[in-house]
Amino acid sequence: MALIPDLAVQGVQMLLVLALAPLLLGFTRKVKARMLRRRGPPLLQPYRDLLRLIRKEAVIAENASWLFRSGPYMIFAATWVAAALVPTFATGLTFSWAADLIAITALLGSARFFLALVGMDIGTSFGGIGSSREMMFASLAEPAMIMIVFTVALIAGSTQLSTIAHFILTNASLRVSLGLALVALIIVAIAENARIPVDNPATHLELTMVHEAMVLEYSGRHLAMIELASAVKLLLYVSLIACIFFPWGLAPPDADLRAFAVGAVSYLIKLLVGGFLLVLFETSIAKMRVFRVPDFLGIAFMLGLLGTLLRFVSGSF
Amino acid sequence: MPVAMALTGVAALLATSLIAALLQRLRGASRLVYLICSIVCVVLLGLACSQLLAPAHPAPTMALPIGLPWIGAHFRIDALSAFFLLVTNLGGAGASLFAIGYGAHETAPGRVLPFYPAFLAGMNLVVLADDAFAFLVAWEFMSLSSWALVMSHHADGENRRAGYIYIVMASFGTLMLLLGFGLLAGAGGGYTFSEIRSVAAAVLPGLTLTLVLIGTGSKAGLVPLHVWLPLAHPAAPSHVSALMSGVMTKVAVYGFVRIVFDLMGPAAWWWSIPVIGIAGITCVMGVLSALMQHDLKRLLAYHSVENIGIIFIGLGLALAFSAYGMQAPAALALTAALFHVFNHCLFKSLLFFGAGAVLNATGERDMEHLGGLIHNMPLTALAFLTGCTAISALPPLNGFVSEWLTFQAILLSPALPSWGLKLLVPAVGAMLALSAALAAACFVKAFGVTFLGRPRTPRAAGAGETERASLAAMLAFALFCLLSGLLPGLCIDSLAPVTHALVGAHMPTQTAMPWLSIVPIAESRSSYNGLLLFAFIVLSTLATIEVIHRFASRQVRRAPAWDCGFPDPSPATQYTADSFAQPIRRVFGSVVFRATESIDMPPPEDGRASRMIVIVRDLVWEALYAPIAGIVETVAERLNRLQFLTIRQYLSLVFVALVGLLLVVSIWP
Amino acid sequence: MVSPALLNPMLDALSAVLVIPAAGAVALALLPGYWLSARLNVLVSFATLLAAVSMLLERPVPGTFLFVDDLNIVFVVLTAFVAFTTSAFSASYIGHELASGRLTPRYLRFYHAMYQTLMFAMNLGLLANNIGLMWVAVELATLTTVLMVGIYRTHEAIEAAWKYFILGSVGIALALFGTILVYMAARPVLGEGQDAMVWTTLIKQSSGLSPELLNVAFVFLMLGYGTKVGLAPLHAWLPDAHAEGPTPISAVLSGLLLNVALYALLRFKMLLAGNPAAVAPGSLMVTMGLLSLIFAGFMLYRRRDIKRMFAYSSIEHMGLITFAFGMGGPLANFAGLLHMSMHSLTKSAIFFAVGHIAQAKGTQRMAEIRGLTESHPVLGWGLVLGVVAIAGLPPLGIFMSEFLIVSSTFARAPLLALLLVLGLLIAFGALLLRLSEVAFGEPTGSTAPVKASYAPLFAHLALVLAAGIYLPAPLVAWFQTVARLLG
Amino acid sequence: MTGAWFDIAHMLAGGLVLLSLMLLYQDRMFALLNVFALHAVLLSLSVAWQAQVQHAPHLYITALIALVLKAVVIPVALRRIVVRLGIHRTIETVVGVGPTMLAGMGLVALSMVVMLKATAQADPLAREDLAFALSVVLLGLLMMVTRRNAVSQVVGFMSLENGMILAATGAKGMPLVVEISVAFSVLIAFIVIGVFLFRIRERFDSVDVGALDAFRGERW
Repeated sequence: MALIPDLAVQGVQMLLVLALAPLLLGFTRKVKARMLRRRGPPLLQPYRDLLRLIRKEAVIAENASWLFRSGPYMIFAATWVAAALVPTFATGLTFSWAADLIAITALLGSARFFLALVGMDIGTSFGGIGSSREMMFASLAEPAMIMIVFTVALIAGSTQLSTIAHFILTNASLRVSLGLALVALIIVAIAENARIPVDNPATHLELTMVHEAMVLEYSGRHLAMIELASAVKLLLYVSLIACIFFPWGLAPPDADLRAFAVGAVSYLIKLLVGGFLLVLFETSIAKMRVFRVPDFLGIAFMLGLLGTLLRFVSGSF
Repeated sequence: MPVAMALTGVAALLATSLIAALLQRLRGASRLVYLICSIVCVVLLGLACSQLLAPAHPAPTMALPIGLPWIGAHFRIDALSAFFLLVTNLGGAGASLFAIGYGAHETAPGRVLPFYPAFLAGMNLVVLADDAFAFLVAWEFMSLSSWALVMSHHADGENRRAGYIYIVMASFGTLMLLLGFGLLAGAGGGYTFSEIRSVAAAVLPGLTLTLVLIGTGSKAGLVPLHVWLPLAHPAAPSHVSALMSGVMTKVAVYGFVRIVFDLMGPAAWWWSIPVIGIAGITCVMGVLSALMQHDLKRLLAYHSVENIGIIFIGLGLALAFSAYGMQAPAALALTAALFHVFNHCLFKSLLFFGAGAVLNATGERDMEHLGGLIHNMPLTALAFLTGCTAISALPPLNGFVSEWLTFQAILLSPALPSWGLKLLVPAVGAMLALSAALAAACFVKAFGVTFLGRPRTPRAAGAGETERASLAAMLAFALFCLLSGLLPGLCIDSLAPVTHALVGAHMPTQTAMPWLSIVPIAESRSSYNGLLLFAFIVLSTLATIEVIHRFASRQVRRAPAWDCGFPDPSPATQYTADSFAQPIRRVFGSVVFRATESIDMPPPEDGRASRMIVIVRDLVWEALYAPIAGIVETVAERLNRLQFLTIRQYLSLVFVALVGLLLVVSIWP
Repeated sequence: MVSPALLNPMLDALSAVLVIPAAGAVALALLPGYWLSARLNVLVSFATLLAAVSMLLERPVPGTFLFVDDLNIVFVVLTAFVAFTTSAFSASYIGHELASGRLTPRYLRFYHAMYQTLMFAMNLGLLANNIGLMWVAVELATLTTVLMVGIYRTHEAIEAAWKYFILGSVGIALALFGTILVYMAARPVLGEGQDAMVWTTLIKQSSGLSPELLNVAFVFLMLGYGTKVGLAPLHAWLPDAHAEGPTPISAVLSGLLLNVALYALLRFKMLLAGNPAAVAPGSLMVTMGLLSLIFAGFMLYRRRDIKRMFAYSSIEHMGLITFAFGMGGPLANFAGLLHMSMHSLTKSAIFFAVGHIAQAKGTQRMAEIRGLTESHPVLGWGLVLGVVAIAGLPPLGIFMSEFLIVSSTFARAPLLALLLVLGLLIAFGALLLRLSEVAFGEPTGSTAPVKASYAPLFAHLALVLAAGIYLPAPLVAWFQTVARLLG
Repeated sequence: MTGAWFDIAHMLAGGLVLLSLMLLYQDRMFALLNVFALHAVLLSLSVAWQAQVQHAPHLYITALIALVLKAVVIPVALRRIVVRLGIHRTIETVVGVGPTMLAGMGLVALSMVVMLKATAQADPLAREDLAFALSVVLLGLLMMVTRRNAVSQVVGFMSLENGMILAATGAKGMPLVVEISVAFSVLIAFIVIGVFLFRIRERFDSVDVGALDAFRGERW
């Protein structure tokens, strides 16, 4: 296939995720507000916030190290690249084989690794709380994710997202293990994006915050980078679920523009549905105590392991 | 004649240790010794590379008229030995280079210098040996010299205890190996490896496998034989710890591979089950124990246990695959294991170097007394951070690649017909995933508490950057970590002859792949391209920075930490290592370590501070080793009464023996 | 009737090995002054060594009383060598004893005379071609050592000597009864008189002797000479005799006298091995060897006196050697011989070191000896090396023999090998535990440098190291022939 | 040889066994010494008889040594020791006389079985002799084991050694018998001197183990 258009498509994809991420965030906030009988912020509020943050000067603690200043960019970049590797509207992108699902998971892992580190850099107790809890969640969420990957990979016979999507498209059939994987993935997604019931993105109440505690010391452009990164991460997970479990409408490799358009539209729809369901879920339950989260994530881990076992035992599940 | 060259190198090392024994008093002796060591190691490294990249057929051998008289000492460099020779001397060279700077601070050089080259020589000899006797001599010599190094700071009773446990475990392992070789060689005493190979199938393979697993596992640190490791590795000077953790454990892996894959003949499927099972448990136990530590070097040592587990998972899978004749997957699994051997040698040495540098700069190993070192030791911090990222299996560094390969191998294992494996492998895969995630947590803790935050003690505050030579070693290894992460194809291809010799196949040539990405089986199935990923990340980072700094603000204001409005001046309020691990301890520790937390809250009137007591127990020690020690103690005590009998009672012993024997004779047919 | 063979006018090497120490004993008994006598002692021992070595070159013809064959020449040369180095050690050791007033010049003269008498007795026992003569020689050796063990005249010393004396006498008596029984067994075949007790003729006719009688005889011989070897449960005299006597004597006891007794045992084992109908002596030796090994291993843990500890380690190694010879077969026998020579060298070296250490620290209690490598580096590292060697770590010689014993046993009798390994591990643990206390840690006691000649110590260790790395071919061939002799 | 010769030798040897049993039975010092003297006399008789039978004149020397040393000198010496140690009233046996006697019987039986089984083809005189000798040896050992007192143990050892001499002389034409008996006498002399010099009374079997610990140089 010709290199230039492929690169172009890849570039479009990267910009697309960057552009859509705040929108998804705004959408969820809006819907949430509506559900709580509030008017809520306008849909584009996240963009405004980001712009303002970027323009502001960055206030940094005296004892911040170079890691603290370069952290946000690395985190953002890692997340962005990971998101760019997940097929959104088209499969078989040029660089999609640069990293398979495991690698994408690990990329998010490195983003979290640095997030946790910068949380500890200033040496405040809040940063410590945030990092240690984040790593505790991660120590369960990541293996759960790997188990999900196993299940899916064993079904599709590949860890390449494009191949998986293609496989699901071509011979779609309800599978127990796939269902398990879906539930597990949703749980992991909620935990990873610091949503209710695991964490509350809106709170700054000391004892409950996890993600917010890590980024407490950030301001200005650095904070903007981190906010954007988390927005992209949310988008990533939604599109990941969409790509693995609802790959319909994805444009096949070397497709024409019409297919791309179809893909884009269907992707947009998927995003909205996903965001809506997320909000629905969030508003319907309350946040849980920190030490009940492991049980929550443990469920995901067990489901993933179960799915993998079933696949190992027989191909028919 | 490569073998002769290698042996010359070894001889040079031994000579160096003699010289060191004589010249230890001299000023600059340590620089000289370490310089010689690093040069010799580099030479051997080159030799190993040449042998690995262009293996001679048949493998060059050499026999010296020493050792067992009627056998002599045989040495051989085939692909496998070449690879491990490479690993050994890579680690050796790095450690020696590091020690050129580090060794200057040694308080008792006379107890380190003579044994350090001997230790290197011993490890090289193990890899070179081609008959059972030479192998065991080298093996035990390695243990002996490292024991001397562990004992180098003997004033501390803890170190003496560590050394004692170490040497006992080591010789226990050696005796097990000895028995194993006894089985392999048979009553005839055919001790050369070629003779052992020529025997079609091992007698009592189960027993042999057990013995070998115990023998090599006790040196590599498989649970539950790992107890000596977290004691002994930290006790030694840091560059030696780096060697012990980064290289000696790999030599143990070599022993296992050599015997099980090479000498024991065709594998049976059930061999893999104990290996994989123990390996999985080792992973989790190792990393969890590491998380519980607040002594930096002990944390690293425990973490070696975890990595050994990962390596043995790969080896076990390779055994299973090759037992069922699935050569390509076997090659994949074996490659994963060996590549991880290489990687672990790199980043574990690097991390121990870092720990050593910190130890030199602050005189502290306890993380609770450190913190904020990133400001005074930026380069060390950078190198250490690279090591942490690599060992936590994060892309784009090398640790991730080998673990990724291991995952790919696991994903191939449903094809295995055995039901036991069908159930075992996914469970172990889960353990691997779990330990990978925990490793990340562990090294966030290690780096965050040691280098980030505010200094917890004046010594930490007053730290300075370490010597140039040491820095060079660390940065070089960091660079290697990055490179082998970006260009894994090269390493994988250079492993091809090894896997080909052991399991009869090798992975597809990676350097032929487009864009230098690695593809274990087929691109549609799975592929990974570290280089591209790295380029991506770097580019997008730069782009973002560029954009923001150009079109948005770039000014910075320094201010006191915000900390939700009430910042606390005292660094004591920071999260400590223990408190960082507390959530995980509550999740896992209560099961694995019977960890209990109790808070001692004084009544209102008395002024003492309230304390939190955390008790973490080592169940392996309590369940396995303490009873054995107890038994020996009691038996010794009971028998000891025989020392205090009277002559008449001794006579009656003789009398009873006589009468008893006479009775036997009289009733003898 | 011994005399004619000794006062043989033509002084061939054979009688020289006996006459030189005998004459030396007389001279030393007459000679006053310790400086001179110590030197003379060394000189005489050296002359004996020369004579012994000369026997390697040309074998004297076997007589009715004395003879030399491949087996006993190993022992003779070894004995002469260790005796020589030990005399050199004692020359530097005894001076201090005299200075510290533990010994008076009178006792010293007695000591030197007895030393040579002991050498004479041991050489006689080794070279005797007549089992009766061998018995007499061993008894003589026992008596002399008894006298030397008690030489300090302390309560402990006398008690140890007395215990040694009584147990030794009983053992000797049992051995005699065994000897008589052998004669009885041989008489019908070889007729009355000399021949029935002459070794060379006995071994020729071994297949014809009455097996039942031989069995009974071997029981007595095993217990009799086994007492001297120090096999459990007949070992009781050994630790105290080592601990309370002068250190050179401990070295000689461990390094040589035990070997002589073992040699006697081996002779009779060959006799039984030559007789198909007789019960195989191996099983008995294996049992007692294993018993001693494990028992001594456990006993090592509770020791507080450094010399007594190494005495127990001698029991352990004697057990191991007996085990090896009991297993038989070319490999095991070779290993047994090798182990025996290595043990003699190493153990005597250890006692050299221990002697100087005890003098430097003024105590034998390990609790009061700490951090030797700090306070007395040369001695300390010497001790470390010795213990490492005796514990069977490479590259020192004992590792090779243990390697051969264990691996060859495991192929033939796995269970026995496991027990063997168990015993070795137990002993190893105990030795290293004590070593890491004594040689390392904060030094205690006096750190005053000792004036001592380290030559004997390091000569032995160097030999052991060399043997561990490279065994010269002729030695190997020779050991192999002996191993074949032992069947 | 004729039956009479044989019977006499037989009778003498048997007498020795009987006396050994009597030694076991004695519980008074002086009586013990007397019985032992008798033992020695009987031994010298049997040795002399063997010399006669075997036409081996050198055995007379052995007989003489036995007579002079064991029947006269040593008993006298021991008597003096007993007196000066003041132990002529006491004999502390470890187990009672009854069991000891039973054990003695058992030992005699055992030695009979062993010897007669082992020496099937040897000539009868030698067989009987050996069997008796072995039982004397075992009884002597038993005595050493069951007596606490140094002197009585010396006696036990000497009776054991008598058994040796009996066996040695019984073994027809055995060389070095004289040397051996001389060597043994030296041994005995040493023991007696030892007892005499070092006042060894309880050293054989100190009742108080604490004292022994000191001697072992352990447990300070």
